[in-house]
Amino acid sequence: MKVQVLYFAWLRERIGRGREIVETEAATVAELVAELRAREERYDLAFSDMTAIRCAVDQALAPVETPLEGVREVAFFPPMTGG
Amino acid sequence: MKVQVLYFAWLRERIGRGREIVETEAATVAELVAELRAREERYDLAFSDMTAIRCAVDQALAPVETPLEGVREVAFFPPMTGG
Amino acid sequence: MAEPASIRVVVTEADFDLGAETAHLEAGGDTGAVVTFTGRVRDTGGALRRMVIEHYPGMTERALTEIAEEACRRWQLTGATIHHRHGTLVPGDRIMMVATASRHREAAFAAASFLMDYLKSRAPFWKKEETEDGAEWVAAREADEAALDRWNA
Amino acid sequence: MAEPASIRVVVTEADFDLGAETAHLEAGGDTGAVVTFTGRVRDTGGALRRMVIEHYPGMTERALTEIAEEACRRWQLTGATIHHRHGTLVPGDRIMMVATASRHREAAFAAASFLMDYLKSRAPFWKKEETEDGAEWVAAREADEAALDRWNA
Repeated sequence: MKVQVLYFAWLRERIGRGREIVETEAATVAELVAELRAREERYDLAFSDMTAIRCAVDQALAPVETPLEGVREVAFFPPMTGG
Repeated sequence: MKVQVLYFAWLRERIGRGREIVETEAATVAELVAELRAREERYDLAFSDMTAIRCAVDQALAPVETPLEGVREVAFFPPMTGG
Repeated sequence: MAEPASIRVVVTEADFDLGAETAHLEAGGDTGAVVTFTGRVRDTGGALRRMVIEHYPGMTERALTEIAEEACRRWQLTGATIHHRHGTLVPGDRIMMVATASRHREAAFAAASFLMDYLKSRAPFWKKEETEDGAEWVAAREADEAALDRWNA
Repeated sequence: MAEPASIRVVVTEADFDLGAETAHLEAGGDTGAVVTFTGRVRDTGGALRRMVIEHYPGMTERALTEIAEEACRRWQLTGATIHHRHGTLVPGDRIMMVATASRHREAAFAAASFLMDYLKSRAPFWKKEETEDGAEWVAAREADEAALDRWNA
């Protein structure tokens, strides 16, 4: 399946792009992260400390255990600093 | 001694004036209240429930036990309702 | 050392401009957070015709200044403003405002809440409400007096 | 029954007018209290050149609306407004505001504080600070995450 993947803040800078379409068979967000890390070193480095990364599934905060079935958009970013 | 006495809100309305100069030998605010109450019925009625009345001595909230010596201004009023 | 907080107290019949008051408070370079409170005459089911606010000239300004100074002692504020109207108001009119400025939001929120609690029970203002049935002095809420306790725990 | 609270969420590069936003919230007849919070870029000793705010279009509006709706469920509000800027700002610029309206001050204060706490840690904004020494993403404060606990006691 095809999933739109978005990166924000320093994660976007380290990976070098803000969004991409990923073709994946991952069952969960965590498996998607593992696939991305296996792909290229910049992904591996960007995702090396998952405690510093938050995740949104279809624009709502979600844990990495979230199933990918039927999901259109997954986003990764550091803890938020608005306000 | 002469003390300026002020009344506010319903206390002012019941007494029928907002301020007056009072010639008194009262030692405390409480004694001043007793003198006023003895003077006329409208004062007696206005001061009949002292739990509903607050007092300021020289423009600062003060208990009725406060001595009058050297005081220029005493004010009586109901609990405040600003804001 | 931080600059002393700028305190501004206004007691007047005139309305105020919340945006301008806030911009004034923001002017300090170290201000990251401004909290404001605005009180307004509610249109209680259309029954209220007007509200008359009486105050104690002289003591009012003194009491408000002391309350603002106390807030500046308790929190690291860059500024505090209190503007309270008196005279005759109608439903929809603004009654008063407080504004507090600080580096961070916690101090600004706490100080604004503190100013309101103290102002409600310690500043010499009295409200009288006029309806078609007559006029009545607003009674003090017990909750307002009780609200002071949390600042003296 | 009370009318439903009016919720207004704006995410834009443009500045806002605090006075106008507050006047808008005050328009309801049953509003007696309006609390606002304004956040501003601090001029940290002159070192900061600019601040760039990134956000997640789509999710941002959704997250802010949900936070405002949750506040309206927890307190009897007549209205809630959140305005957050993104893009490039300089010291002294306003970053964002929240405003809450209610009959009484307690609900307005609590709801505004709640909106800020949730917005800080749950709305997808990221700040980057640029000084002459380079650019750095602002780290989340542990205190901001901890601040959420008091709303879930």
